[in-house]
Amino acid sequence: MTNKITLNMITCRTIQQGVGMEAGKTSQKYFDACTIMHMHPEDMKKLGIWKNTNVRVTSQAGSVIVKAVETREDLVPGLAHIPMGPWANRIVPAYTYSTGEPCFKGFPVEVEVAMNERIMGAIEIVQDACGLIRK
Amino acid sequence: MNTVTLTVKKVPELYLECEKVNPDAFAGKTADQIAKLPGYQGKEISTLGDYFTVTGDAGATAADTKIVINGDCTKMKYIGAKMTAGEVVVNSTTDMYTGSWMTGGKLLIKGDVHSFCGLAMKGGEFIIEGDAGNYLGAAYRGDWRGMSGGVLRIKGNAGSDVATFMTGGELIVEGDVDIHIGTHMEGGKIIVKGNANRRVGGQLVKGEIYVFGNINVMMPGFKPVNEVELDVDGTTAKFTEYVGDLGERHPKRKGETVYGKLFLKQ
Amino acid sequence: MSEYIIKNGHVFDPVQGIKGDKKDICVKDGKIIDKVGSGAKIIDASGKTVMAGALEIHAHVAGPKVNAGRWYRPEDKHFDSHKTAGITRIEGGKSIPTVFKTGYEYARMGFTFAMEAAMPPLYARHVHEEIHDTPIIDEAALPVFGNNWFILEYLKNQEIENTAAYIAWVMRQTKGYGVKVVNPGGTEAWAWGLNCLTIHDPVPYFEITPAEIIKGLMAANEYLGLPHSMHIHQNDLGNPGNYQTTIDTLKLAEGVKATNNFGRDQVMHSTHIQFHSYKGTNWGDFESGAKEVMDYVNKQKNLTIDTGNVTLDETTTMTADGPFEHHLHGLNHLKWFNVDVELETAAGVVPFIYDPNNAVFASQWAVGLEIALYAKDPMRCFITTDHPNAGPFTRYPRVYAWLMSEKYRNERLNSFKKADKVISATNLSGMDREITLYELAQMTRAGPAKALGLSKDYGGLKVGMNADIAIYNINPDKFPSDGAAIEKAFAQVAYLFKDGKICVEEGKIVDMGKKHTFWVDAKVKENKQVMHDVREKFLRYYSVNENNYSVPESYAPHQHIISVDATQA
Amino acid sequence: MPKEVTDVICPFCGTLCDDLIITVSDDNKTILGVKNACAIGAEKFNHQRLPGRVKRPRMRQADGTYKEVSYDEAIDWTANMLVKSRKTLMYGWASTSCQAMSIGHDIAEKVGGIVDNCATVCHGSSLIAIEDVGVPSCTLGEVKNRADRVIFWGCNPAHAHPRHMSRYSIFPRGFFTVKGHKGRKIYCVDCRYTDTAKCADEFIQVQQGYDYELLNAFRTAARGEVLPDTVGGVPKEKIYEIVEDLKTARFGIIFFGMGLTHTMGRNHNIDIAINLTRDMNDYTKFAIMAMRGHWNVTGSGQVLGWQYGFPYAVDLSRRDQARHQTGETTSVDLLNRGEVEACFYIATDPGAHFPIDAMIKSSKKPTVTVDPHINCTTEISDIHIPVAMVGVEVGGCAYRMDNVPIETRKVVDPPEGMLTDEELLTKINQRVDELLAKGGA
Repeated sequence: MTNKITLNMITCRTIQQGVGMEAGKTSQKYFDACTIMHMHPEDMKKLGIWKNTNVRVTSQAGSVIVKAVETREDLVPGLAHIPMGPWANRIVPAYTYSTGEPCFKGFPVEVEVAMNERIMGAIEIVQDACGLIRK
Repeated sequence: MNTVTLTVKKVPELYLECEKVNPDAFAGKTADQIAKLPGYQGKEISTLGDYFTVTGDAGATAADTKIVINGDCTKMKYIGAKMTAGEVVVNSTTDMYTGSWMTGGKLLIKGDVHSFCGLAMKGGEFIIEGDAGNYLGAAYRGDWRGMSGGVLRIKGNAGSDVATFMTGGELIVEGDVDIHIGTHMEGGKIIVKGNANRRVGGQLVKGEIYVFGNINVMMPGFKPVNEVELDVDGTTAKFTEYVGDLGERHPKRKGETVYGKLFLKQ
Repeated sequence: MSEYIIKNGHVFDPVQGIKGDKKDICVKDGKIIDKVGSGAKIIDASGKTVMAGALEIHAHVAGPKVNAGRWYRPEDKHFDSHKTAGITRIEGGKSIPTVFKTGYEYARMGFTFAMEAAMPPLYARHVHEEIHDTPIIDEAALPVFGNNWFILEYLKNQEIENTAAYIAWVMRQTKGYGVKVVNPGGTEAWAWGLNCLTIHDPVPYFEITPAEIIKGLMAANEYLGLPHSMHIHQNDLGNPGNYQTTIDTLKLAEGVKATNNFGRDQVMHSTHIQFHSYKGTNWGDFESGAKEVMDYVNKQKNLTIDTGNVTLDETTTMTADGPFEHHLHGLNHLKWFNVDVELETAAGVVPFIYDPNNAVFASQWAVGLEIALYAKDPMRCFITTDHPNAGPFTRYPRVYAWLMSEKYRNERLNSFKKADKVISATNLSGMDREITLYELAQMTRAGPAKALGLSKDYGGLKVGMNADIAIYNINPDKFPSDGAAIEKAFAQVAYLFKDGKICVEEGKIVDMGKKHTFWVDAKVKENKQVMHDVREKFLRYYSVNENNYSVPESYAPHQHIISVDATQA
Repeated sequence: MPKEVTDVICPFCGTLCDDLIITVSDDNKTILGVKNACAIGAEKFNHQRLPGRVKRPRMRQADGTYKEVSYDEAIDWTANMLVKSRKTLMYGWASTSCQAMSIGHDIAEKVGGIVDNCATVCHGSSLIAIEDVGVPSCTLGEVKNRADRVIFWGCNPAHAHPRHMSRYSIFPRGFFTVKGHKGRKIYCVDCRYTDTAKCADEFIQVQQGYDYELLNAFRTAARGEVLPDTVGGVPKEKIYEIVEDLKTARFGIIFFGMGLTHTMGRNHNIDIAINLTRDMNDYTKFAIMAMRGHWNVTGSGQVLGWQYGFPYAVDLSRRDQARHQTGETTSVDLLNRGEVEACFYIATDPGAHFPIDAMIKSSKKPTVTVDPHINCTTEISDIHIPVAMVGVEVGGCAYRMDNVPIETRKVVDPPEGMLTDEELLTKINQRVDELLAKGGA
């Protein structure tokens, strides 16, 4: 099934992401903290998924696989959040409106179910994009 | 008026800073002398001759010097910047700072320009046939003295932050504009023939903004006060007159508060 | 270190009373000596003017608000950033030069010392980081005390000894030089959006008046016997009619005696007094009060002042007088920077354009010149621009020229758009005094050195003194008649010796010298009360720990410590 | 015998807590315990002793793997890269000491570098706004001692500055605030009901991307003018009510974060928030403060400020002048536009925090990354040079979010033979001098 929904994406700090950063970019803590997307339950329904399902998130900048989760920091329906990190930045548009600041918050993304797709590691996802992984 | 023709013979590897490409720098020089003027790419100092073939000698003064540039100038900054007189015609797209700080003369770009063009323009005529990037006719960072005179006309669309801190002169966008136009404006006139995205006239103190198309979201600090029939840049039409930004300070004249004005075509 | 002999120069040295006679100056190992060996390098100074290195007594050159003024004004150095060939770094900034340009420009003008006029103790480390990076010139900084909670509480009960002990503690923590007071009480009031405009307005909550703060700090300063006196930026700066408050404040020094071992005579230094010498009730009937103020200063011998000359430029105002900057922003609507500093002080910054076409600004220009021209004792009146408030320090040569040439200043005065209004509102027109080179040496060398308690080693050319020497391309026998020529001569020294080394030659920086940071270490009797209060305040009210407050030695690698023993006081 | 180091400064966020107590093994090599730190700060100190820490420079080889090289080789390679490149991006600096920055700037001035710090993707928008309209602010102690109205706008200290609320902004009792939290009214404006919002007395949910309009509405209401029925999803009655309450504050403060700097309008959102603060000073005392992220990003702005007069994105590529134009000399724009020939990253991880398109361009250029640990950038660089952790293994000056300078402390020794940022940059500087003397450029 190719059910797709469009959401407004923001990428923000979380304390788990902070702890993960300091534990090391290659640490499990960092991976667990940053490879998730906070979604509103209603949007999960629309998409037809349970929480903790992998999804493919696509923006004009690119595409990334993360795990859809519910959050205690409530979102309004239509708003989604991926913690800052290399996964979020696979889809953050680099355009800065000549201010130096990319579009980290408030850009449209398409979300689709990707149940069986693998989530890449922190180093892997950057090296992959940069074509540095010998296949 | 003497004409100097520059033809691009090599596209810069990075971006070439052409702060010497304007009538004032050329005035009184022969083609050979002009070819020896410096161009900059980071710490590398080359000559204009390395990147252009130069034909024709300049006039004695900027006023009687015309510059015509052919070839790809997409990676060239500062063309026509700080010009005080004379004429420049570029048959190409140009990069940042084109026509910035110009105080006189005529500048015609037959292509697009990037961001920060026409910054703090004081006088003269600047025409862009294509689109413009962001901060067209705006102030330099930190300065409260933006475009203060002259006419800046763009046939295509402009990006965000058009005419920030504008204090005078006239800026016409025949296409659409992105967010934040006329922010902190304190004088002068802006005309948008197409649509304006959000945040039109935010923190507007004084001056006039005319919009022919739609405004996505009107600033809460603007209030309609009148309906007027006006002739704007050759078009006569009915406009709704707003005053604003009501959240911003405004000067008083003879006890009367002077508001900024926004005219939206009906 | 090499020896030098500066031959045949016209020497101006108030310390020895030398008024331009031809005299050789010998230099060895950083000191001025009576004779050197035949191997000494000869500097031919014939037809030139030789003076000691100049001392800046009041400028804002290093610290948080100075730097805010720098970085929040990119437009102040856009197209004004450059590098000269040689050993110098990139220089930038018109109204607030970068640290590199600050050091170079002072040196090029013949200065060897500058006093940072306002150091918030909590930001002392920042001040010293900038001083450290400022080349060539020696520097010191004055911590601000006039709105400090400890001071307000001690002085409410006239506890002079505790006040003194606390001052001594702060100076050691911050590597400070003396006692600075800015808008006493007014800046604490500003923390609630209020102000103290006279010396009798009570400070909110603390129930003390500016007058009591000023008196107490003068007493504490003399109790410690510090090299410099209390250094005050008075209440009600910059407002029409403030000259009365100014004189009221100066009167607080009556009967107070200077006690110190540094040859200092004053007990109060009143800074940028131009801004405090206005008559009238509003900007419409604004008039110069310079005569009234200077008549009092001239007869009250235990006072020194500096001028604060308006230079008619676009500049950046900055002061610990927080409420004033807010007021100024209300007038010109330019970008307003403010920071309130917990328990201690505040600061504001606003760009300002002294437009000569504006009668008020032109009058302020005249008032500043009047102050210097009315001064009967040049050893008690020093030339400043309160850099950058009244104008950038790089304008000193022009200010000197206005003071030394009646013709030059009258040309300026008469060419004002509102000349008639300016002339009627001020006394400048018709003042024919022209400051002499000797008087200039008093106002910029010997005078400030004495007031700062540095007269033993600085501000003169006597044998044994520090070899800080400025040589100008000025022939006193053919003193330039045209002002522009005077400016040019003072803008670029022929030579500058700093600690006996040539650092500048014909305006070109040739050596970074060895910069010193001066600070005063005052020893007092052990004071349990004050140490307890310090611990208490850090525990409960400060946002940093006491142990993270002090400035380590590493911030002042070449420190020049002046020790004071007040244990017997 | 383990010993305790007290008054330790936490080198994580701009809150720069200075009351940590670290227990250190008697040989000064290992950290045994951390007191008073938040979860993130504690993790940072604990990371120091994690196994598998890289102790020597590594150079990428043709097959993509990394081989260990000597510091000298790495320094020589780096110096040659800097001297050869016509325009080099020198980005980072937010997690090192001011002393190290100074040396870096000296290098940049010689080789024609563009020095940019992490503000460029964090509070750069705030710096633009302050350049445009100034900022009325204060130190954090003022908030603790005086503030009775506190607004968190687009920031989430509960997650990003964990001890901010307890040390300064919500809970502490100060000189004039003896009631602590009870004496303060806390507002939180955000598009999410964040954990910070849960600590607030009132949560105002603004529609994502409508902060500018809402702030404009606040200013308009303050002047008693009419408003549309709702602005950014907030009813006008609420707006009037809040503005009137703010006017009655004794001392009010707005803390804002990336909810403003990263969303549509960027610097304009801060610009108008600053102007609201300025307006409030016509009625009472009001201040506003950026919740700076990296522990010493503020310090980088200060040092660049006193040396060149600009807070970030300082272009020294011409070597005879300093220039600054956010949107041109900012890292992401330089990479997007292909304006630089080489990249030197220090004390930062753009690989994790820049948009991927910018990093793809970066990965195609000669790149050196200086960082204590392996991160997303080191693994796309030609060389990774490990260094001692500043604030843990070496001291140095740092500036808190309110620009208060604090000297960070060394608590343990770095691994045997590991250089500090200062030592490394000094050696690179010397090598650059040698190459330039030989007419390298």
